[in-house]
Amino acid sequence: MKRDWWKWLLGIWMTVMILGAFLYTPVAKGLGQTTRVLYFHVPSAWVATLSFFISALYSIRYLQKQNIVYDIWAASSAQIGFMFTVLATVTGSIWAKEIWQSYWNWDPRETSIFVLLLIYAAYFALRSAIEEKNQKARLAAVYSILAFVTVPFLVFVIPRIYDSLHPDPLINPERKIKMDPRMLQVFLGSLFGFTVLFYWILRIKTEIEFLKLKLSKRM
Amino acid sequence: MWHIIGMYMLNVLGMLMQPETKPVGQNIYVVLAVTLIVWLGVFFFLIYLDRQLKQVKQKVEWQEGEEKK
Amino acid sequence: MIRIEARDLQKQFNDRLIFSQINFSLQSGESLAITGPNGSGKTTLVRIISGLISPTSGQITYHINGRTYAPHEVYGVIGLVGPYLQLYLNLTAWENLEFFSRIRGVPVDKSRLKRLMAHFGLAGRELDLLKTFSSGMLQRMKYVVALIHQPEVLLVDEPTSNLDEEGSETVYQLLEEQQKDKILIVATNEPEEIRFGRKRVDVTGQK
Amino acid sequence: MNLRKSALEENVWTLLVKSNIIFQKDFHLEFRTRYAINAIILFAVISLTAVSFSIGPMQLDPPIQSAMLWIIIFFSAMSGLAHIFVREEEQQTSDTLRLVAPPTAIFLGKWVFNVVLLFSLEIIVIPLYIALLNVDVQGMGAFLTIIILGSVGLASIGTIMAAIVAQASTRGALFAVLSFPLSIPVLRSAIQGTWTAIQGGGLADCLADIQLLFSFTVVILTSSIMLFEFIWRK
Repeated sequence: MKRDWWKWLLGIWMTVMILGAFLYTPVAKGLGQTTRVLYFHVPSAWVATLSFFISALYSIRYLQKQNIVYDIWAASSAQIGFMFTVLATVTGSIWAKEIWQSYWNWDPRETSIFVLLLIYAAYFALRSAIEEKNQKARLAAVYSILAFVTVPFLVFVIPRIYDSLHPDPLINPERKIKMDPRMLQVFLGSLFGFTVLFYWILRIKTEIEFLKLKLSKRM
Repeated sequence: MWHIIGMYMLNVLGMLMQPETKPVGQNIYVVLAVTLIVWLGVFFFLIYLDRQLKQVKQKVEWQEGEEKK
Repeated sequence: MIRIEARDLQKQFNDRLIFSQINFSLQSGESLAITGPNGSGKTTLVRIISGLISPTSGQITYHINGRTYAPHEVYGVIGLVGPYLQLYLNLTAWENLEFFSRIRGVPVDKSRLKRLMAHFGLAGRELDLLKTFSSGMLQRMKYVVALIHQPEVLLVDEPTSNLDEEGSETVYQLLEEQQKDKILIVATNEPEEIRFGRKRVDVTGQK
Repeated sequence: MNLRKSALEENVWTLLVKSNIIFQKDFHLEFRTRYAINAIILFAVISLTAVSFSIGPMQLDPPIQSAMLWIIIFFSAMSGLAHIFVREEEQQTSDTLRLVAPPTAIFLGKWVFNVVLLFSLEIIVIPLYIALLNVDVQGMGAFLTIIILGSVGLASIGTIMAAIVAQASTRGALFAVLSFPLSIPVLRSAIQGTWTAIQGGGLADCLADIQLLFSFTVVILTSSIMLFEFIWRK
C-alpha cells in the first residue's frame, strides 16, 4: 500500500479537478456550459499526442539496442495513445456538434487528430501482419519513426487546408491569449492529472506484457 | 508533436474570445456526456487491463507450481 | 588471411529455440561441416554465418587482415549456394551473370564466365531464360553465380540437391579445391559430403 | 592472398554505381514482364475514364479537378509501387540480393525505379486527364513542377513502405493503409499547388507548396536511407 500512495493522491486530485471544473470555474462567453468540456477533452488529446511521442522515442531506442523490452514500451504506449485518441475524437465531435452545429467539419484540429488516428491504425495493422517477434518490432519501429518525421509537416500543411472554407479566427497571432485564472488552474491541474493517469496505465500495460514475455520464455 | 495539443488549446482559447451572437453551448448534458465518455473509456480500459493482468499472473503462478512438482 | 569466429550463437524464432551454444573458429584452409537432421537449423546457421539473419544472441565475427567485421559487412568475400537463394528467372543466364558480376564490382570477363558455364555443363545455354532451366541446371547455375567473385568463404547448403552424378562430381571437385587454401562451410547430411568438413558442428545436440 | 580490395570497400561513388546497376536490372526485368507498369497505367486510365464518363459534359471546378488528379495518381501508385520489393520477396531473390549489394544502394536503385515508374505513368495519364476532364491549365510551368515534385515525394514514401510491406503477410491492403497517413502532406500540398497552377498561378504563387514538397521529400528520403538497413537486414 505504501508504494501506491500516489495512486490515491491521483484519485483525490482528479476528483478535485472534476469538482473544480463544474463548480469553481466560470463559463466562457460563447461556449456556455460546454466550456467545461475543455477540462476533459483537451487533456485526452494531450495524452494521445504524448503517447505517440513516447512510442516513437522507444522505437528509436529499440533500433539502437534491439532489445525487445523497448518494443514492449513502444507498443504499449501506442495502444494507450490510441484509446485516448478515440476518446478525444468522440468527445470533440460531440462538442463540435454543440457549438459548430455539426459533428465533423474538418477543421485543422479535427484533421490532425484524424491523421493521428490513421497512423495508430496503420501501426497496429502492420504489427498484426507480422509473425516473428523481432521482425515485428523492427518494422513497427521503423514505421513509427517515419510517422514521427511526417507529423511536423502536417503542422504546416493542415492549417492551410481549410482556412479558405472555414474562416477560422481561432489561430490568430494578433489575438492575445487570455484565460480566466481560475480556468487556467483547473485546466493545468487536469492536464497534469491525465498525464499521471497515462503513466499509471502505461505501467500496468507494460507489466502485463513483461509477464507474458516471461511466461513464453519458460515454455 | 506538441502542435496538435497547441492547436487544440488555441482553438478553445480562440473560441472563448469569439464574439457570439447566437446563444450556443448552454447544454449541460453535453458536458455530462463528454465527461462520462472520458471516464468510462479510461475505466473500461483499466478493467480490461486488470483482467489481463490477473490472467497472466494466474498463468505464471500455475507454471511456477508445475515447476516445483 | 580470414578467420571466422562464432561465439555462443543462439537463435530463436518467437519463443522456439532453434539452437544455442554454437561455437567454432575457422581460418583460411579450414573447412566446416554443419550436420543435423531436417529442420534442426542447419540452414538457419548458414544464414547467420553469411549475415542474412542475425543471431538472437552470441556473436559471429570475421577477422580479415587484422580488422574485425560483422558478417553483413563482408558479403564481398562470401559466396553462398542454397535452395532459398534464387536467381532472376526472367533474365537469361548471361544477363544474370552480367548483373551479379557488375554488382559485385568484378569486371565482366566473357571468356572466364563462359568457361565457368562450360565447367558446370551449361555451355550453349547462355542466352536462355532461367525459367526454361530444369532444377538441376538451376543448381549448377547457382554455383556459377556464387563463383563469379572467387569467394574466400564459400558456404554451401545441400551441395548436391537436384544434381545428377556428373553434376555432383563437379561440385565435389570444386569443394575439394576450395578447401585447400580458402574457407569452406558445408551444411549437409550425406556422409559423402560431410567428409569435406574437417571440423564439425552438429546442430541437434545444441539446445 | 589475392583479396580484392573492392570486396570490402564502399564509398559514395560505388554506392551510386551499384544503385544504378540495380535500377538497370529492375528496369530490364520490368521491361520483360511489364507487370507493374501495366497494373499502374491500366488502373489510372480506368479510373480516369470512369470519372470522365460519370460527369459527362459537366465541367468540374479547379479544386475538384486537381484533387481528382492526385487521387488517381495516389491510388495508381498504390497499385504498383509495392511491386518492386514484393517481387524480390516472392521470387526468393531478396536473399540473393542481400548477399551482393549494400542496403543503401538497393534502396536508391529501387527508389529511382519507382520514380521512373510514376513518371511514365504521368506521361500517359496527364494528357488524358487534360483532354478527358477538359482541364484548362493556365500555369503550365508550375503545374509540371508540382507534378514532378509530388510524384517524387509519393515514390519516396511508396518505396520505403514497399520495403516494409514486402516482409508482412497481408501485403495488398496494408500498403495503402501504411502509405496514406504519411502521404497526406504530399497530397495536400500537391493538390493545393495544382489548383493554383490550373488557375494560372506561376511558380511564385505556389512557392509554399513547392518548398513543402521539396523539403518533405528530402526529409523522408534521408530518414528512409538511414532506416532502410533495419528493414532490409533480418
